[in-house]
Amino acid sequence: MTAFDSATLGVLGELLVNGVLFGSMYGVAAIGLSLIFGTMGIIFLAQGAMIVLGGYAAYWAFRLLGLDPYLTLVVLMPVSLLVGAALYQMLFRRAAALSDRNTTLLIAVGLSFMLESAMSLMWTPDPRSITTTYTSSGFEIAGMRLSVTRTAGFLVAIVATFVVTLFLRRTMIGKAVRAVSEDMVASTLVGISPHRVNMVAFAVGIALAGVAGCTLAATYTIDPYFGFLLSLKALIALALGGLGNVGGALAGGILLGVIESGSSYFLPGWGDAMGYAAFLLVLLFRPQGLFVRAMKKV
Amino acid sequence: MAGNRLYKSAAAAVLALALVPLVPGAVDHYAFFYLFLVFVHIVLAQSWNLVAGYTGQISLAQHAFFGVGGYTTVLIATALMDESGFYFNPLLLLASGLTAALFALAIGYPLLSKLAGDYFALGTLGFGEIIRIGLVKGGAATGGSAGVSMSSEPFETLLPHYLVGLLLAVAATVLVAVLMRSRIGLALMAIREDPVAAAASGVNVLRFKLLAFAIGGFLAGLAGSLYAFYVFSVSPGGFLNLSWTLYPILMCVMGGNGTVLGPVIGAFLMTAVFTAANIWLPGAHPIISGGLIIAVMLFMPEGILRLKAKRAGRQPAKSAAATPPGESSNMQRRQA
Amino acid sequence: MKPPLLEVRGLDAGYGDTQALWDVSVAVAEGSVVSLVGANGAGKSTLLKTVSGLLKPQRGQVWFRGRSIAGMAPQAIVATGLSHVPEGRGLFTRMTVLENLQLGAYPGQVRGRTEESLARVFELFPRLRERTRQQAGLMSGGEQQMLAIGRAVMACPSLLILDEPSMGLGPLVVEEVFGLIRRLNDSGVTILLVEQNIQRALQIADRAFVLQTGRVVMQGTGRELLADPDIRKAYIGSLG
Amino acid sequence: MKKRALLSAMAAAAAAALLPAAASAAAPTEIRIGAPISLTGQLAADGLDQKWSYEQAVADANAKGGIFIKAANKKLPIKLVFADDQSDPAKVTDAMERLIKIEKVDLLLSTHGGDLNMAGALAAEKYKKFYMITTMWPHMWTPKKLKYSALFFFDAGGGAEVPFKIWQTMPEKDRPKKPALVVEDSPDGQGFGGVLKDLAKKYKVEFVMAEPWAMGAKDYSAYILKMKSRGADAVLLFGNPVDAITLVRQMKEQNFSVPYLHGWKGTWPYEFREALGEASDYVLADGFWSMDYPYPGAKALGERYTKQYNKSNTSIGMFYANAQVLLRAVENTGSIDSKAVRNAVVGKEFKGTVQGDVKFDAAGLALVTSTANQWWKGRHMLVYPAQPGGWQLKLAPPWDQRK
Repeated sequence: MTAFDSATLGVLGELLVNGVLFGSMYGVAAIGLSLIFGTMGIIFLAQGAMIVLGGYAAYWAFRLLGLDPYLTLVVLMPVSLLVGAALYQMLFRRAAALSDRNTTLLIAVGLSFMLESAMSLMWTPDPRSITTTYTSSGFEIAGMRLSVTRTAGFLVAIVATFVVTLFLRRTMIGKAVRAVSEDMVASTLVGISPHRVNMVAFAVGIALAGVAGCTLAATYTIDPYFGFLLSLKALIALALGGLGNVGGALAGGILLGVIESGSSYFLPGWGDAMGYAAFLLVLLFRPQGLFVRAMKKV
Repeated sequence: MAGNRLYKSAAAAVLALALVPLVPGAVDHYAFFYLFLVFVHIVLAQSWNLVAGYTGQISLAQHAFFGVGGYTTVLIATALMDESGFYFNPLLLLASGLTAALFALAIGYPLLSKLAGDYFALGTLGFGEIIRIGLVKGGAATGGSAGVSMSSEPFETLLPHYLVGLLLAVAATVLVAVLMRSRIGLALMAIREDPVAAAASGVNVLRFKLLAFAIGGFLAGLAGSLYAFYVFSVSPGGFLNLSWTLYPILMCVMGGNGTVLGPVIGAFLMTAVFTAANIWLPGAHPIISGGLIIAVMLFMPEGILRLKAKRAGRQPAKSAAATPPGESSNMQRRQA
Repeated sequence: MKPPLLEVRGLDAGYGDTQALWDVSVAVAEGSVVSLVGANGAGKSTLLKTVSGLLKPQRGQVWFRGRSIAGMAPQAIVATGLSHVPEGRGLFTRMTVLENLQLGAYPGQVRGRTEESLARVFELFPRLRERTRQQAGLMSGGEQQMLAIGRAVMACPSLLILDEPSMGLGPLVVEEVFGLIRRLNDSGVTILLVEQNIQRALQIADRAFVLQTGRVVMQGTGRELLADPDIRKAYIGSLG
Repeated sequence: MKKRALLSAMAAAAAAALLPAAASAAAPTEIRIGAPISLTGQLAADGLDQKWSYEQAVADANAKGGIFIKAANKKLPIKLVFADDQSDPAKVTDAMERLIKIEKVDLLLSTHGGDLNMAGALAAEKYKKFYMITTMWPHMWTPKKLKYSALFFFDAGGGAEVPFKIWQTMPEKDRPKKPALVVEDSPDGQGFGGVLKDLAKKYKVEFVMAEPWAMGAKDYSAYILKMKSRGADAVLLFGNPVDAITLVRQMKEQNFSVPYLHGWKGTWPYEFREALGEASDYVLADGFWSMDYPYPGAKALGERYTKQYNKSNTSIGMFYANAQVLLRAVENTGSIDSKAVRNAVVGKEFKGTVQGDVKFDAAGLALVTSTANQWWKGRHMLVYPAQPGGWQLKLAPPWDQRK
């Protein structure tokens, strides 16, 4: 069934483009994870649940106020920055100071359980979708058919990556985030307070979850329990790109999207397995991630 | 010795637990099932404790070994044994543990020789998922995503499960205790403190890490087998569920990671909390469980046993469990 | 007499449960170069880390510019004018030279003077000026050491703590580093130095302390210690 | 046992905490029925519908004064209790333990889905409590020859045969020649997909593609591109609503339309319509049940649901009927003994449930007629079984030619 017929070759390009557009969603999720992991070493498994929460915000804004999800995105960003800062202060401030990784891992898991359950209780476990005029429409470009919302999601991902990169490279606090990610001890010796930096990194990470949530809800159907799977995928994307590396995280997400979409074509049903296999191969043979060298220049 | 009294109490507790079935009506009481569940959790928690608590390698694949153990049991039972006459079989239990240990060796070798710390944790997570997908896609051999089931007809009471569970829980705990007093344990702890120094002083780091990982896999496989004997059916959704890794971690960390009795206490308490939340708040219990996990991690991240030790003015049992090598532990602690 | 710039009194410190320093007292006069010498594991780095706040003292006092800094967080201590260049330099290797220097002026008190400080650093280390956009990790060892010191200078410290600045460097580069330390000191920066090259360390020092298994066993001017036969035998050997 | 060690104290405390409020008396004072339900987790949306339906059936029976039980010599009220199985097959047994040992239930109603119900049925077998199952493929249940359960569901064969039967009624030129099959990689999806493939052979139809997707997948471009490139003219899909919505949305985005799109499990819910809007028109959906059935209570039940949740549903009737069967069996035998109740189910016929007349065979299996509805302007139009003068199947034009 996997034989190459002529049509197969014809669709390869489309497959690739679709994988890229689709993977950018993993990428945005992975950037958030990357910031949080880079500074605090926290494997934040609740990122997926936070994204779904952002998705619900977009859904309710649309349903109750008629707000377009991309407009909600703009409003949600400052809100989720605050939420992120508060989460850090409440849940991770103490634990980030411990070097025992289990503690923060479990807090993230506990948070994820709570969020899933709370969303399910408050808003029922029914799947929710936003249906706008442009939902499930596509457009033709260079003979290829692209989804409007996915393309929008991709553009949002690119912009988000660009903004975060700018923040990390141009602002002093952004540089401090990078410094803490690389060497926490040396950072304190130049006068950086790790707590402030951690809080900022966490806030930005959660803001990205808000962004990802809005594009997710604009494109897909959400339910309270989707988050955990998304966290795992984002983790893979992160490892593909290199732990604690923003541009790499986006690239890793896109690569994962391409792998999944490609292997769904050639090995239907094995898409997830291929993703994990790529993840393991990279961990074993290139643990610094696939895109680290490229990032080093600049 | 500081711990002596604790060990005596533990021995008395084991005796008491062994006598529980003699209490009239006990076997049919829900609490009896609760205890059985605790035993399964103890075995799993000790398996994780051995790998992570003592060698500092955080494994996120214990659910995969649990699942492999369960699948081995049911697959062999349905394939080779007469369905109607079959019940608990020590050989099958052992075979399930060993199969899981083999998987652990196969996974552990590439991972442990290449990765440490978070990368190792992520690697185990990836392998666990691949095993799960392999079972889903296994077709007739593994029953696909529906899994495989055996006849539950031989079941009469929970008593044999209870006794085997108690035996395994005690054996796992004693194994961890004995191992840690042996030269192997010494080597493992040396590795946890400082793998470079351990290697320099002639310890074959990889071999010992692998040994701990394989024994951990063996114990998880036993737990899976025992649970399969109780459920009579295995499926990827039920047995390859990440909660079989996360709960033991929680129990270990709560009770005191890298201590012999910490995971035991953790298993008793956490299972009680989960069960109680499930009984009284069906539908909302993950909120309670999740909140509790967070509260425990925030307010006693070092676990109950260590907390007690501190209160009593004793030095905590060398808290290096919380400070993996290469980390500037003091630095990080002072921010708190 | 003026009180010393830095004074450590009766300090016990260590890592976790293990104690590495026992009742250590050290004073550093303003404008001087002070060296700490001793064998590996004598507690020199532990002392520096405790002074700069990376370790919490178990007992004892640390006074800097007339203020008790014992137990303060390192980022707060930097802001008081005490900069520590740790062993291994602690550079942000994935960041550029310029970014490293900018981060050196992170504390609020000095951030406004970043341009001024940059000019000063470039004057001290002309080579860094040419490499502002280079990634720090890709420079040579000597350049990295310069950058580490330069970054510490960015905080306009009155006391600069250097832990093994010559480690892993070739002899010529070592000379350069010591020349720099001299110049920095001449420009008014007090220096507290730990150095494996004991001869160099004592030559440059106005005053030196000898640590052995966590205790100060001897102190004096650099010249006195350099002349001490025990010291020569124990640390300098046949070098002469 | 005088020595109260730390652990035994803990165990005792736990035991005390878990003691049920009251021990059951000799003569029953109520009929206790338990159900493990997916209140949390992936299947919770289905689980809550199931819970609601069971509650309605029990409330309706209680409104009639309960059920006469010989041992009590009077009508007894029915008490329905639930335990959360967390959508996890390994936790179903845990839920069963709670229901049987704490809640002391006499009889059980099932949870949802094949692997969960298998675990539930095996646990029921262990404790010799009757477990009245719905939503589990007969081919999973029948070979086990279970003595304490009965199954009320459509068999995959019957359900899967629907599209082939519909196609036979179509004029030759409209009949799909190149159907494609996509299923979720779950026990139900694998089982149903297998049956569809077997049936295709029987009806001499060849699938141009037959592939599974991993549950929760968000990118179906590979499947769509393949269907497109192979010129598929019909799509049969089995999967949960979230995945089905995503798949159909992406078909539209890719401008790929088939005249005949028939879905199981995922295309019937109201959420499918909500997510796709007009794009849901022409899509066929399976149904366990329909509120348009002419059976007693069907319409009222559907209206009650719509009133409460402001949407329609095509599965509640089957859950409701499942409970109806159990309650009728209790009534018929006048006992709450598991063996007696099972005997009152096996080989018996239950007339006039909301699902019509339900007849169990000697093994304890009753098959439901599977229906097919076509979405039209937000409503389910019954296509199969065809009703005289009823709705005529409409084949979908390409996306850009729809209004």
